[in-house]
Amino acid sequence: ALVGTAEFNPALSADSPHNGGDITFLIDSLGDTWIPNNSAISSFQGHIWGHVTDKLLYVDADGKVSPWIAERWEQNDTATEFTLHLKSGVTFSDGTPLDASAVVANLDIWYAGRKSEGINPIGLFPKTYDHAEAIDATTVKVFFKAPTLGFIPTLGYHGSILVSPKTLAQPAAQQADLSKTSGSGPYVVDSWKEGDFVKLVKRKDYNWGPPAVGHTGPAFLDSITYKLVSEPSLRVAAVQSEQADVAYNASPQELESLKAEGFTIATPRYLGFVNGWAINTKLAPYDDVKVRQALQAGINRQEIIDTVYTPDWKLATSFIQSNVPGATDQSDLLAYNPEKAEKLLDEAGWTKGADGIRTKNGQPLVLTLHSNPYLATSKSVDELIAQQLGKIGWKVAIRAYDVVTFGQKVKYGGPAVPAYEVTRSFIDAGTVASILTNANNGENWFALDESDKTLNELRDKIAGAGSIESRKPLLDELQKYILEQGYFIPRTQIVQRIYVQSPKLKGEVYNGVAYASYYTATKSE
Amino acid sequence: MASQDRLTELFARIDATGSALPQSAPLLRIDGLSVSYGQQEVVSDVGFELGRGKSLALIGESGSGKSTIARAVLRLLPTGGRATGCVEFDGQEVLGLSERRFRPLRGRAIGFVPQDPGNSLNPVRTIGAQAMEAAALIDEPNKAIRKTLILETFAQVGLDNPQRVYDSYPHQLSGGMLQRVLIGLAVLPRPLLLVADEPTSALDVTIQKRILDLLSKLQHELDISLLLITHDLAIAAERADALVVLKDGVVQEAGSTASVFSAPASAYARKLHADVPALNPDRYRALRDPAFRFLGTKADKAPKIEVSGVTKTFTVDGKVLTAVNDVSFAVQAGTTHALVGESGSGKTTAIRLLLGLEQPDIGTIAVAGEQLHGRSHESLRAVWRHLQLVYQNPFTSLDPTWKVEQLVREPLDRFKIGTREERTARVREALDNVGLGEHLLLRKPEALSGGQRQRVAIARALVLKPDVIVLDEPTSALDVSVQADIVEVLLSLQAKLGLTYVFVSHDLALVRQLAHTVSVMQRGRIVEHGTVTDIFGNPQQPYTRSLLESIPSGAAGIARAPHPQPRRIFNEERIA
Amino acid sequence: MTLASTYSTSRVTAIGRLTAFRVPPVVALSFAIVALAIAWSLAPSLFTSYDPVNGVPAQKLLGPSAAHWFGTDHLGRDLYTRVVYGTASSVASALIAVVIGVFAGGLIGLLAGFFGGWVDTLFARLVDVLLAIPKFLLAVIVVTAIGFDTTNAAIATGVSAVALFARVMRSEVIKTRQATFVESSFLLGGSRWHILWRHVLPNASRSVLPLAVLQFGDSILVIASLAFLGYGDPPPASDWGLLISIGKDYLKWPWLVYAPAFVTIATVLSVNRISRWLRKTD
Amino acid sequence: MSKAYLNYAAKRLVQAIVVILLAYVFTFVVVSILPGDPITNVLNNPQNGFTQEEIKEIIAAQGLDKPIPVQLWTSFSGFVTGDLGLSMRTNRPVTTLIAEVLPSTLVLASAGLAVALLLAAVIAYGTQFLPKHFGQGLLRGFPSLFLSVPNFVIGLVLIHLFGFQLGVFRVIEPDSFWATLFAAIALGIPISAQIAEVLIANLDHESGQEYAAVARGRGLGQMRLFAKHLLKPSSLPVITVIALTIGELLGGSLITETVFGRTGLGSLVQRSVSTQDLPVLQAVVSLAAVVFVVVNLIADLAYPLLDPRVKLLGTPERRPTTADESSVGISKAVTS
Ligand SMILES: Nc1ncnc2c1ncn2[C@@H]1O[C@H](COP(=O)(O)OP(=O)(O)OP(=O)(O)O)[C@@H](O)[C@H]1O
Ligand SMILES: Nc1ncnc2c1ncn2[C@@H]1O[C@H](COP(=O)(O)OP(=O)(O)OP(=O)(O)O)[C@@H](O)[C@H]1O
Ligand SMILES: [Mg+2]
Ligand SMILES: [Mg+2]
Repeated sequence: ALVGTAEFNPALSADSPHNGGDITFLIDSLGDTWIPNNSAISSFQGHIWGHVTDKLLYVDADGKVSPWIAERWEQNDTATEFTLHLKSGVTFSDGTPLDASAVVANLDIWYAGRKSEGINPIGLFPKTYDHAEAIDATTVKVFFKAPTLGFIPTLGYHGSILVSPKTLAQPAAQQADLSKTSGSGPYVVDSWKEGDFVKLVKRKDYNWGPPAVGHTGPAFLDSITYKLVSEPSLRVAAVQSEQADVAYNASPQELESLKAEGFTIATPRYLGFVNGWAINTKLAPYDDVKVRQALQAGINRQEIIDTVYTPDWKLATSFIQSNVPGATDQSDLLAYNPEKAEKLLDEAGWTKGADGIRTKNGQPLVLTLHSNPYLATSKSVDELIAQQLGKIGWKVAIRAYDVVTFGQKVKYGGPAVPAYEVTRSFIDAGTVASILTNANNGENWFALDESDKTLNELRDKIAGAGSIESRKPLLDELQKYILEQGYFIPRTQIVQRIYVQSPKLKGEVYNGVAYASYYTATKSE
Repeated sequence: MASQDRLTELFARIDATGSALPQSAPLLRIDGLSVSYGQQEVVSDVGFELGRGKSLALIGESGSGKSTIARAVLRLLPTGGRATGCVEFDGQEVLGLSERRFRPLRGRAIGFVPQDPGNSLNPVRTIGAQAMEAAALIDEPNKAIRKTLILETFAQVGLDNPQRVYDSYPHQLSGGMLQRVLIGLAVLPRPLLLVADEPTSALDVTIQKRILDLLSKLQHELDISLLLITHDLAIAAERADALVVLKDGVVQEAGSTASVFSAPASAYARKLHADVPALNPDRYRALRDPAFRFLGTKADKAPKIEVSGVTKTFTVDGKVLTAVNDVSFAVQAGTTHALVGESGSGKTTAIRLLLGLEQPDIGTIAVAGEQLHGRSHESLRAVWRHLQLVYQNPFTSLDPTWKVEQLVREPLDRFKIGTREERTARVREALDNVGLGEHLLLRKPEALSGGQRQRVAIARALVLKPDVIVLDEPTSALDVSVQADIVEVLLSLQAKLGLTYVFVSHDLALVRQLAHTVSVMQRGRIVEHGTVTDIFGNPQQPYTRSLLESIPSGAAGIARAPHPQPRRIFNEERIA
Repeated sequence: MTLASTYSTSRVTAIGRLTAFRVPPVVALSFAIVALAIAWSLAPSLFTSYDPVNGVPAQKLLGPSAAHWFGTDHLGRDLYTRVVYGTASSVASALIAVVIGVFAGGLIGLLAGFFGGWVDTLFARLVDVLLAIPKFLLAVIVVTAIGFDTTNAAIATGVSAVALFARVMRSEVIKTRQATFVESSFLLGGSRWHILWRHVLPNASRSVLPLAVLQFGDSILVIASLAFLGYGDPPPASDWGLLISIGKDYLKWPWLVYAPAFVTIATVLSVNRISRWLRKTD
Repeated sequence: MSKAYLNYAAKRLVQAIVVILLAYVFTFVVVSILPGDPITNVLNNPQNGFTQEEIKEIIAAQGLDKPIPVQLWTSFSGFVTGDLGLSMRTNRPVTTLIAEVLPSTLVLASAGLAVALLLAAVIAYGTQFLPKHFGQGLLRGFPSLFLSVPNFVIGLVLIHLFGFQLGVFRVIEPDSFWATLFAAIALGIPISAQIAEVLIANLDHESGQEYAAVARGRGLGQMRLFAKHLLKPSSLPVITVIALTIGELLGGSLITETVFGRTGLGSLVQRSVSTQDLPVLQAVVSLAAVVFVVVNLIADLAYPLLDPRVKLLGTPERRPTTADESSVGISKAVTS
């Protein structure tokens, strides 16, 4: 019966001019492993998972949560028990039904992984998870050891992809073979080669798209090929010469002229923190609030956008992206004011020497930056900021590490890391506060431990907030406080994903983590 | 004559007017030939004529431009070489011909026999394949017949097994065989002129004679004109009708062999004549003879060097090779003992044993009463202080990165002899002894001539004031004039300092000039030994006799001379 | 008879030496280019008035002109200035690589060749192992192991050249060791060490010199390649390889690639020419 | 000869095996100095939100906490029995990963070698026939020039020119014929320089040999002299040089594949290095060493059969040619 409905999908009817077509998406990496648990949150594989798998919930670009595989859900007052009601008739591409037991199997492996086999848990899945039960074929009940308000948004986060229980039962080496993985998404893997390409073809019987995107039947495009081209300029040039349809992560410098040539440029912002530094308050001189404030005022954010980026980038208005529900505008705290910065530094005892560099007790004023290896433009921004700070007597040293070394050497509050460059997404602003300190396995971004009373207080209040409305003013206060204290120094709102797209391709949708979905897209000849 | 017809035909093609020349005209006429490499003129205004069926020898020291002239005739000058003047072949100016028009002459009309047989055949192709190229110059379409012709020619030049030679690669044949092959290939197309550039200088004395005999024979049998290049006046006089003496690219003297050889007009030709050992066996008699008296004192005085029953074997590729076999000899202090023999007869091995550089399998060696065998390098240092060696090749025995002063001084420093000033003084003295001026002190070996280098090597051996100097063919890499200088230096030092020499050579004429006693070696054994007068005057062994017969004597030249020369004595000895 | 007579050869060699040392124009040009590169690395500020680090953001990505010979980069910095200031690091790192290769490789080769026996066998196998691993692969692995920066890339490049120098040195030493003058030095009372240091080393080194010069040019390329793959210094360093590597992201503004590439090529080519010339005159 | 040859062959074979095994151990030691590995990297990334306990547990499960010698032994015994283990980055068998990319690299490397040989032959043999001054000087300059241009610049220029400006090939289809050809050109150019240098030096050497003059004295023209006399002896040493450039081909593919976006061994190495995927690196390096050693073994064994001059000396590594020095690619030795 379900297959029957698929055939009568309006999108397939004769009046739709755009059905069919193949597109090529040029990407800079295809990530590492394809074990679903280990790769789901990779920013590259997310593109493929987004087409091959579905999620329980849908989170749109503005952070709004809506039904998908879960048609409805309920929670108890203490947010420790959740009931999910599933859409019926959904199947994985290997034929297994996507029912309650399949969801339980997924929840279990998200939480625990199979560590001895090298299948990791999903790190961001709530650690308070206790267990889940299949009440009937379409009802799942999930139990938590403690209140977990963030559970529902997490289900729409890119880590939480639903995979066939048969796939999950396979050993790691099998799961790592993408072609052996079955999801319930609108596309299935046709073929792939490690480090080269992944080709997806449309699943004709797909009929359970998220209502929020306005289409639920099979996808329009016949196939999507993700092709690895590691040079950004080559990706763009290939799209320009019509050898491909989408180039991912183009160099910002080229966007202006591409736009002029008629290409679609998408710079969706994900939900999360802006690009900026978490300051290590344990490390002199950044233990001095005046120095931190001077840093806050000494950066010309507009110039960053003008020089390194394009107007598609937005000025940071807080330390979280402005599209995150609950973000407030703190722009006046982030205004460029070199005079103020110099004054603050003078007050803090840092005096300008003959060479233009400020010193105190013979020590020069130095800021060591570790460029974020995940963000291609990071080095250029660092260089520009180095110029800006240089003018007010700050000496900036830039270190660039590869991903691995960065992971080894650069940590929040690390001994030689005064500023940790953040590029980080999240779905629910409520989780923010707890990351900042070290309570409850928090990450202790500013190395404050439990020393800042105000921050601790705000954190606890936000965690205990019963509703979104009561949480809002607390979040505003938190943003103001952190920026005033100079704990976090925003640089720009982050656009981690840049899409350059052929004008023939239309109708794609960007979700809350800025992934493009071509489920709804069409291509004209 | 078929070849003559072909040639005429050929020239008719080149130049319609050029063939009607009288037979009496010279085959090769060179006039005002100058050759330069880059800026440097190495042959200046050379001229001579070579008649049909005649032979002419170009002689001169190394670097005098002999090969350059030969190559100019063949138009095979290396890159950078440029010839001007006139080269007429069979009445036809050929220097100005285009390469395309000249090429047919090569091989067909002018054959070429190179100096070094080892390098003159392509190492990666069989002899046969290369012979076929020469055979292609004959107008013979049938390949089988061409091959038969090749094999016949190989037999004609004295190769025993022509088919085997035909199938061999060059490295599978000896130098003498290769030279025969090359001569065969050169005469195969029946050229009118054969240019032979020092065809025997890389060969052993005995083989040298055979090759020269072969060339003379072919020249007469096939009526070929021969342009022979050599630095050995005796050879030239023996084999050529006319001589051209060169120095620094300039003709010093030219004329019939008889006149040039017997009555050299130029100073240079006279010196050349005087420097050839074979022609002047008694040249150093005054310096050498006084030491003969030591030979008589055998009974009352132990010999300076005593080698007895020494045998040395090497194992090469699993085969045992006895390089020195039961060799014994003794040398009295103050005399010169010569070891002679063909290449590979074990001379070098014998003296390496004598120096302790190799250890004998059996036998004993004593120098000045001290045992040398069975000792380590370290313990031999003290012996070497009084026992020195001068190597055969002056180009490799001096460290090219050192200056002359350092080189000569090295042994003094190593043996820690004297103070700084004394060492400096001794270095000067040694250099002075060998006739090297102070202006050479700061030169490196590459800036010295071969003769100068060998003198440095001798000075270095002398500077320690050793009792015994062993000389391994110290002059074989040098030309006669330089050799004569060095020999004179050695003999006057012996007369002055009473040194004892062990002198290795394959040149019997040279040995005849300077040695007191001689051991003749063949295949590792000493076949005959005695005083120089005994050996040369009355050789007992056929081997010794064959060695002696190989010495070129300039006999032909003398035979053509109007008046016999007094220096024929040696020749008469040989005949006796 | 005058024993002191000098031969015509002395005249010949004198002329020979003159011609040998007359520098052909191409080589002279090469020397000039290398000299310029050295001058750039010693006193970059003499050759340009711009700041290599701080640019004028408003003047980004300008094409080559009289004011900016090589144009400007994405941050509005004068590219010529960046090239000039990047020379020191490019040249110094290539030097480091050569020094490591020559010294480590030379020592291994010297000992292996001179002592022979088990020392030789041991070193020979080590060198074989190093040779068996593709040079560039080895450099990539070594630079990863010791961390990404230009100095480390230079060290890695040096390490990957060790085998080559060891091998050349060894064969030269063996050749020299068999030379007559070495044995002759024994007879003249020289000890093993004396011979090793005073005879074998200087002679064997003669052919290592042109090779070292050649390796210098090669090292510039290898280090640039490593920088190209992202194993070089962080910004604002402006090593030539880094500049090309950055430039490749801006293919629309091709001078960002071609200008530093041209400087690199010109320098390496000059160095190769000089090496070739050294080999000839040796 | 035959017995000596077998002796020599046996010695070379044993030596080759020893070198391969040593190369494996050597790489393991170097690679285990590398900081971190893909697993710890993922775990350490704060964004992934793992707790210390979880991290420890996972690492122990992978055996990464064992001492290096133990790990070496495990991996070495695997290597000897042909089991290369699992890639830590992709969790897939290393053999599968290599098998996937090997064909592409083999195609590129052989095409690169073919281009190199062709170019080298044209340049080197061209010097024999062009007029002395102008043409020859130009041709003789090529190898130096080729050796001075960074491989990746050649690649960038080719892509820019032929991929985009002229549209000869599609950049996103790097395995197509034309794209492969241009990649092979980028890879082959520096290698052609090395081979051409050796060829030119050999040709100069051989044509300066007495036998060449003698053959000319026999009336041979330039063409015949070249074809019959110079070609073979000057080309034979190239066998040794080609064998030595195998390493360069593999090393060069690292850059060429990156520039042209090909998926092959080189790009596999790139990805594995950047995540420090030890088993894959280990396997690729060992594979490269095996290929290098085997190819050189074949060259060494074939050489004496092809060149009649060669006498087998006691020490097997003394090659008849100047292989020692030419491994730089520069024919230094060949000229000496
Ligand atoms: N290719 C060359 N380029 C430059 N100079 C050369 C060349 N060949 C020979 N010469 C020089 O030309 C001069 C004459 O050389 P040539 O070979 O003709 O002498 P030769 O009399 O044959 O000497 P030898 O007896 O040593 O063979 C020498 O000074 C030599 O150095
Ligand atoms: N180190 C060695 N190993 C093996 N064989 C050797 C060695 N030294 C000499 N021979 C062999 O011993 C024999 C005698 O050689 P030796 O050098 O003593 O002859 P020679 O009379 O000095 O010859 P020449 O006149 O050519 O110098 C030769 O057959 C030679 O090949
Ligand atoms: Mg000559
Ligand atoms: Mg000898």
